[in-house]
Amino acid sequence: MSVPAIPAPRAAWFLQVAGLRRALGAILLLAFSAFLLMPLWTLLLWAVTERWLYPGVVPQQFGLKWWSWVFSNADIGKAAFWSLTTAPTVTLLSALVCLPAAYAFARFDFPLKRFFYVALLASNAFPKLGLYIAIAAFFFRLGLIGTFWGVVLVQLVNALVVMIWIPSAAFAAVPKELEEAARDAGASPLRVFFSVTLPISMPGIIVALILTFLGSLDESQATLLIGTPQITTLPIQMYTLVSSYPEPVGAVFSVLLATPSVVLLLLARRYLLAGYLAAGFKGG
Amino acid sequence: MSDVTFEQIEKRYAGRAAVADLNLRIRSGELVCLLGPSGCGKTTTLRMLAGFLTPDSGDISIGTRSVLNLGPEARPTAMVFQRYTLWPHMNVFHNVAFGLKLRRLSPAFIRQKVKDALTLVGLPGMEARQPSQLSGGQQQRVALARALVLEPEVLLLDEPLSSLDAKLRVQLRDEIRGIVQELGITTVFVTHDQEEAMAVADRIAVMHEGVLHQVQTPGELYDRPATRFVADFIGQMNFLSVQPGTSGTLLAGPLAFGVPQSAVGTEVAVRPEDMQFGEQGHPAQILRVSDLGHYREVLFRLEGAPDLAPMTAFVGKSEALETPRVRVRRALAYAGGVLLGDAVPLSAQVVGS
Amino acid sequence: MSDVTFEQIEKRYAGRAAVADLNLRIRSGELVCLLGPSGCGKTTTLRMLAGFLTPDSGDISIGTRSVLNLGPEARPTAMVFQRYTLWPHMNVFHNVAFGLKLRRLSPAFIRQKVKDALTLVGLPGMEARQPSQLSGGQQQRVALARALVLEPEVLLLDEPLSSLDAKLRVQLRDEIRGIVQELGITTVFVTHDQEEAMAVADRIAVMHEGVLHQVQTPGELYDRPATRFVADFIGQMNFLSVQPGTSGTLLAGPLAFGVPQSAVGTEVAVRPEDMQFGEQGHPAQILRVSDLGHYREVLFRLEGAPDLAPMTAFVGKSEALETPRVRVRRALAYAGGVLLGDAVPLSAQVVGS
Amino acid sequence: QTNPVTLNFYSGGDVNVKDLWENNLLPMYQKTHPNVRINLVFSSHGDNDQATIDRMAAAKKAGKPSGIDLLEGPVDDAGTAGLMDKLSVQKVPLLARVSPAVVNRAHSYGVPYRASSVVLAYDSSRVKNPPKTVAALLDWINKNPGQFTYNTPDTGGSGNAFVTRILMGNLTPADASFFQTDYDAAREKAWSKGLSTLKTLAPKLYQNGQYSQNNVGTLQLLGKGAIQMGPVWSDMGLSYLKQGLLPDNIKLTQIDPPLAGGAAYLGVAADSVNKAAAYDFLNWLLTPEVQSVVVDKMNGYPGVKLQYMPKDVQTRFGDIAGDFSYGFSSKFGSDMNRLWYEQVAGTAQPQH
Amino acid sequence: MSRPAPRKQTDLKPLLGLLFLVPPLAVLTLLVLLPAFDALRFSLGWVPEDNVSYASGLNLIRSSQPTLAVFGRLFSSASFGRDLGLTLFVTLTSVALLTVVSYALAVYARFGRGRWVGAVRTLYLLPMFIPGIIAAYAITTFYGDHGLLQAMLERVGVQGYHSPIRQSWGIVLGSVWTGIPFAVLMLSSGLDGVAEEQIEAARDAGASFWVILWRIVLPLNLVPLLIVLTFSFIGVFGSFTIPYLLGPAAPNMLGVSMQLNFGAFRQPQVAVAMAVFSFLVCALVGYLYVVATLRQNGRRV
Ligand SMILES: Nc1ncnc2c1ncn2[C@@H]1O[C@H](COP(=O)(O)OP(=O)(O)OP(=O)(O)O)[C@@H](O)[C@H]1O
Ligand SMILES: Nc1ncnc2c1ncn2[C@@H]1O[C@H](COP(=O)(O)OP(=O)(O)OP(=O)(O)O)[C@@H](O)[C@H]1O
Ligand SMILES: [Mg+2]
Ligand SMILES: [Mg+2]
Repeated sequence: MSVPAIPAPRAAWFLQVAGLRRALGAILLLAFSAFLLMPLWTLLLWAVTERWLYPGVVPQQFGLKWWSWVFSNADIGKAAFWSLTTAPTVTLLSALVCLPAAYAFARFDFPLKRFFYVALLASNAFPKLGLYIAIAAFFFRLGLIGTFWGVVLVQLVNALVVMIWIPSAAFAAVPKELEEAARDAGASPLRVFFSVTLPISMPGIIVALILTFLGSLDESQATLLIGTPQITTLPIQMYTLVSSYPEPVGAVFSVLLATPSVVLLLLARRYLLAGYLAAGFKGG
Repeated sequence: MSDVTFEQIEKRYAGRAAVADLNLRIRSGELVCLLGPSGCGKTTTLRMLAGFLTPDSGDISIGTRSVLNLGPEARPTAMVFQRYTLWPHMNVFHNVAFGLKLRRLSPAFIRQKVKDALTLVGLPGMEARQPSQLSGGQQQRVALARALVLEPEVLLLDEPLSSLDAKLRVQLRDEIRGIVQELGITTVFVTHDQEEAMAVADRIAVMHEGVLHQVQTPGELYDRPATRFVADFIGQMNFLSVQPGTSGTLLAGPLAFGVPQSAVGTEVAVRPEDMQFGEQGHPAQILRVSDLGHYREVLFRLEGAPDLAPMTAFVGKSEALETPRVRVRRALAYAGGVLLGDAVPLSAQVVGS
Repeated sequence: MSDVTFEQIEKRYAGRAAVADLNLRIRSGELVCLLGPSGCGKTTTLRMLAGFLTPDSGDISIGTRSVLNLGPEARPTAMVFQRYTLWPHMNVFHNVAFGLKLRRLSPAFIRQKVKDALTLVGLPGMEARQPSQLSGGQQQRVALARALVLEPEVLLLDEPLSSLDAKLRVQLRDEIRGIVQELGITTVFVTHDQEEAMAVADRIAVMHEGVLHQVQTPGELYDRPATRFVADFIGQMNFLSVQPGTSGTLLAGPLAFGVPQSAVGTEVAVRPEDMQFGEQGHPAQILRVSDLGHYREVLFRLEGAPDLAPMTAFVGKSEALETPRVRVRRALAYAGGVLLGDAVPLSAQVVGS
Repeated sequence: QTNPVTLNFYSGGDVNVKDLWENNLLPMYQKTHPNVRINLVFSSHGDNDQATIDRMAAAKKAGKPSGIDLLEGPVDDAGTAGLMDKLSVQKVPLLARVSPAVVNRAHSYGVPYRASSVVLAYDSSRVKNPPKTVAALLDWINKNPGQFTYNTPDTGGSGNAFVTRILMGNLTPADASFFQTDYDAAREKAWSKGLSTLKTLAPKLYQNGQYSQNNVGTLQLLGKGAIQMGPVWSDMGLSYLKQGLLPDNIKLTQIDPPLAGGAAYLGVAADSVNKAAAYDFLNWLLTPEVQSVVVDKMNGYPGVKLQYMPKDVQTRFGDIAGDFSYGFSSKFGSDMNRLWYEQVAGTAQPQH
Repeated sequence: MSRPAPRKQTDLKPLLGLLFLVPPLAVLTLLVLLPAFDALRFSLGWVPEDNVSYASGLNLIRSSQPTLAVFGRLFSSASFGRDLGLTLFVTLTSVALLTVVSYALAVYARFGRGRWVGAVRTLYLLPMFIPGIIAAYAITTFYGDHGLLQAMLERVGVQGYHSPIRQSWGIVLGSVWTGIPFAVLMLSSGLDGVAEEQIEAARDAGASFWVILWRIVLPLNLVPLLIVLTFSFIGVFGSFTIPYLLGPAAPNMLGVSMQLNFGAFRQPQVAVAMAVFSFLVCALVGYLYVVATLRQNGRRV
């Protein structure tokens, strides 16, 4: 038996090729970076602009006039207050509600487990507006419209999937041996959970907390229906500003609103990259 | 005092027995190895003793009392695992001190105990290290310290060395044996490595498919394996399929053996070192010689016996192989998988004619 | 024809040399094992030969031409890996046929070639199986078939057996050796298991921390390790720290050795089987005897030599240990980590007085 | 003085309305009426108007107080639902200074404390003779393709007024008043001509048919010079000019018949327990000093007739304040939005 | 000798598991199931009189038996057809583009070498941390009419830029921009599971980059890909902020159209019927995901 031993050296594996391909890669990379970054760059420019008329590639006149304008005119304080109270509350409450269930999904066998797991997905597929309208009527009867807890509760809906799936995968990834070693050393099951399971699965839980927090910070549709006018959060304020004032105001506000998030990004980067997100979604 | 007794223990998974009718008594202070191929039920047995699994039937006792109704935290056992041995979010000190702290001992006492335990396993002063800063062998030592610091009556080790390098494995197994003997702790050591088992165990319990085949000292286990499985699993073994000869003898080609009784399907088993090359015996054809260091492994065929599979012999480095003639020094006979008794090598001429 | 030559190969990671100044010539059709502890640079060497890594300096050639400028797909090499050997989404046939299909051969021809290759590795008719339906050993066989079907000039095996059970490992290594010898393929086999290396290799290349220490046949490697590292790594070895005696002799307690020359820090190395128990020699105190099957491992001290660490001897099962007196049969001397030469055991009385 | 009272005041609108209350009117009122505290609950763009009415309705049904005393917004709708107090000159004396037509439009459920209308803003450097009639406007748009647009009628009154004006162009005066106050879906057939006018207009608009997204959107396009003409709220246009957000060459003008405008009404909830204080507050709003502030800060029209305002105010509004017409009733308005989306914007547009 | 009977361990775990599930199930029931059921009933002609937002709608269809009249009206309306068309167009293009771009990025982040890889790995996370409204606003200022991009193009002499903003492609642009982090994270972690050995074995056999991508990497990474496809589909299909701020005045995506019908048109029944319809479409796609994970779990055993 003899093969015409033709090695098939056509193209080589990734980037290990001629400069041409490398250049192509660099161009694609640049294009992608521009696609992502240029809008944000434009926004930053607008935020420090006093006058920018059309054909200019840079503003004709820089200035921070709009910053003081925004601080003195817009209701930032109130909106920031509500955002920074609702978002952490939603995050913590959803953790309280969901983490035990996440643990149950990871460690226990019980009837209809899979069904419940998938039911959570289904909850995500119903268009939110449809739910909010119905929820609004329901909250109305309970006197929750325009209240802090009304807003918190309605935002809880969005947290369910993330807060159960991702921590559940994180719990499941804790080796049983580590828990057993603690039992062996004399710890009660509850003690084992708090001393061993929880700390080890913390990175995954942090990812879930961050996503929930960001989701809540970004939420506007539900808050608009349930919360306003008493509870206006930052995104709602943003809608107002964008639709009522010239560009720089929206830009200034955007920068204000995005800064904490981006700081969060830099802090949480390594957890996000560690694959907990995907583990959660694949766990089904 | 800390004897461990398994009585008619049975554990089934989805109808299949992972451990079936296990009766085993481990004496106080003894080191017993559970040995067997993957999936034979070693871990299951160990975990039932530790309290992580509940047997379907039977009883387990430590000392004189049954421990079946106790949770793992209440049993006087401590376990060292194969993988994931340390808690990655605690440093060495906190790993070792964890169980002590649960017992609300004074901090000074805990510090002293941890220090002693780390010294015992050869890691003095490593308290502040994170598990990730330790090598695999050091991690297993800390895990050992963590188990020992609670002064358990019974120490359980589930393949504690299998993720380590060969050299390190040898070193650590000797250390473990030393420590355990010094402290006089009853120890159950699970392994699938027979060399490891032979090196550390007072007695070895060989399991196969959930069934305990034999419990013996390493030497006796090697010399008189009670079942064909044990004979095959422990060390190397040549199995010769034999034909009944005249007057109660068995014939394997030119070789003849005398057995007390015989049955259909009887086999004769010969250890490679019992195949003796020399001036006398049957001419052999040497197929391959591997130099394994302090001895050589010789693959050979007996001349005039085309039906016999090639056999293995261990030959010292000084012995000559120029005149390849083979004599069997010692053999055993198995029937139905069970030891029948010695198969006495007979001079072929005597019988064959 | 398919000689493999490494010339002054060097590969650095973050400034640290993973492989340093490697010169190695593998003859056509030869099976060479790369042996060494974890992290010594075995895989790095192999991957440079396969083309997955580019050396920082030096040259690699197969036959007469340098392959440095060729990608892995253009080199006449084929590799079998330790883990993840098969593509899980393809059945056995498609795994083996993958490389052939890339060469646009006729389907009938491919079918035939795959069939032949599977027969060669002892898995005829397994084409339709999924990898998940195969045992670990079968998977490695398929991986071998996948490598062989492309008729490489050089076969590269990176710890192909280390994830398998002990028994299976022995069986498969013998098969691999057989197949490779039959096909006459130049083979580089990476392992950290010295027994495995000794059993399969024509020659063994021992590496340590990126440096090639010795390339030799298994027997010679065991008998005359060129460096202290090799002596320690291959088999077991007793190192005796010695004092210079009169007239060029070296003294280790009651033992005396004659050496050609000596230097500060010279050590004498004795294999355990060269420690002979018998009627003659120095009285010894036996610390522990482990029955390891076809031989026993004896840990002992020489009497009247408190400075000498305990030593190990291998003793046959038939030899008696009642009168524990020890004689050294053969020894080597090392200085500065390198072999000085034979250390001839002298009668202590002759020298000591 | 009597016991201190708190008036819960629910309001909504653009941010300039909010500024007016928070920075000007309320502090001013508080200075002279220390015993009355006004608690302003503001929702931008009136997004919550419906929710507020729902809330009052539910409270009424449950027999509990809604906690709302004053409402600025759809007092008419709320009044029809029996949720508002009907006002009169007896309760609020200065109501006498307001044009009766304006009061009647809200069926006397609110005080029109300010008003504004939609006007046409244009770039005077490029448009020398701005159109004076609807027909002239349509003609101008067709002759200057891409230079005009209006915002979608649901996102702001200025676009809404333009659409309303075109639809109204084909109604009899009797019809027009019916459409302003009542509802009968069957009569919407009368709109079809207007809708088709708007539809044929679409390709001549900015970017071959792009609508701006709210009142400010049109102003921004004007400011950038992207269009030359568009409907804007008079008050917003004036304040943009004042702040320099629009170049000076942008001028405002009104056409004939005028684009819709309207007054902002403020009424008293039927179940309010502080009606006396509420009436007093409404009356205060109609005093000339307050009305001057409204005119000044909002660039809005006064709620009271111009004749009751100072002379300078009268001259300032000379050009555009002549008149404004009224939009459709809220139900007709909803249907107008829908039909506009279905028949005007929703139709196939040239895509690039 | 009497042996103590082994403790009959009534295993508490199933019970405990169900107990732990109660809080999220309660939330699910109160805030999803009941409202959804309410909405469904309303769309079938049952008008709850105590729900003012429902009962005050115009042109309500009231019926004592369930009726599909609302859906009939919905499906026969011309604007719904256009809206649905746009929604499908935007969703399918966005998902396709998103997948291609994300796959390229994930492959680069996994197999690329050099100092840019780290930068890219942070970069693609960025949109996750930018609230949707701001993203839409930023995209408008750059890509919009007379925005920075147009100015830059004109500077280098390129005329005739037509902004995608306020066109259907604007929604696609925004959806891709905001969808990238999730998609790349998901695909990346799938690619991380592809062992180096499996790729090297293929290179060794002579496979080129594209062959490896198509025959090895893609099939090994199928489940994450399906997850990205389904979740992106559901996300874009029901989105509101992006199409509202970046899309054309009409037609609208269903999410926006729902809002319009509920608010500006006072047609709550139509809005709710749209919601039910969207749910059915998304549930169908979600079913794919469930099947995919089931299959994967099947293979894992
Ligand atoms: N949780 C479980 N569910 C079902 N079967 C199980 C479970 N745990 C173990 N088994 C089965 O029980 C048998 C014994 O398993 P056990 O883990 O005790 O083997 P082992 O001897 O420790 O093997 P290894 O050397 O591989 O660790 C095996 O056949 C295994 O498949
Ligand atoms: N990609 C890499 N980056 C940095 N260092 C590396 C890399 N790959 C290998 N090394 C280092 O190079 C040295 C040699 O590694 P190599 O993988 O060749 O060892 P090995 O002999 O195959 O070990 P093992 O038996 O554990 O497989 C090690 O110290 C290793 O840490
Ligand atoms: Mg096990
Ligand atoms: Mg390696």
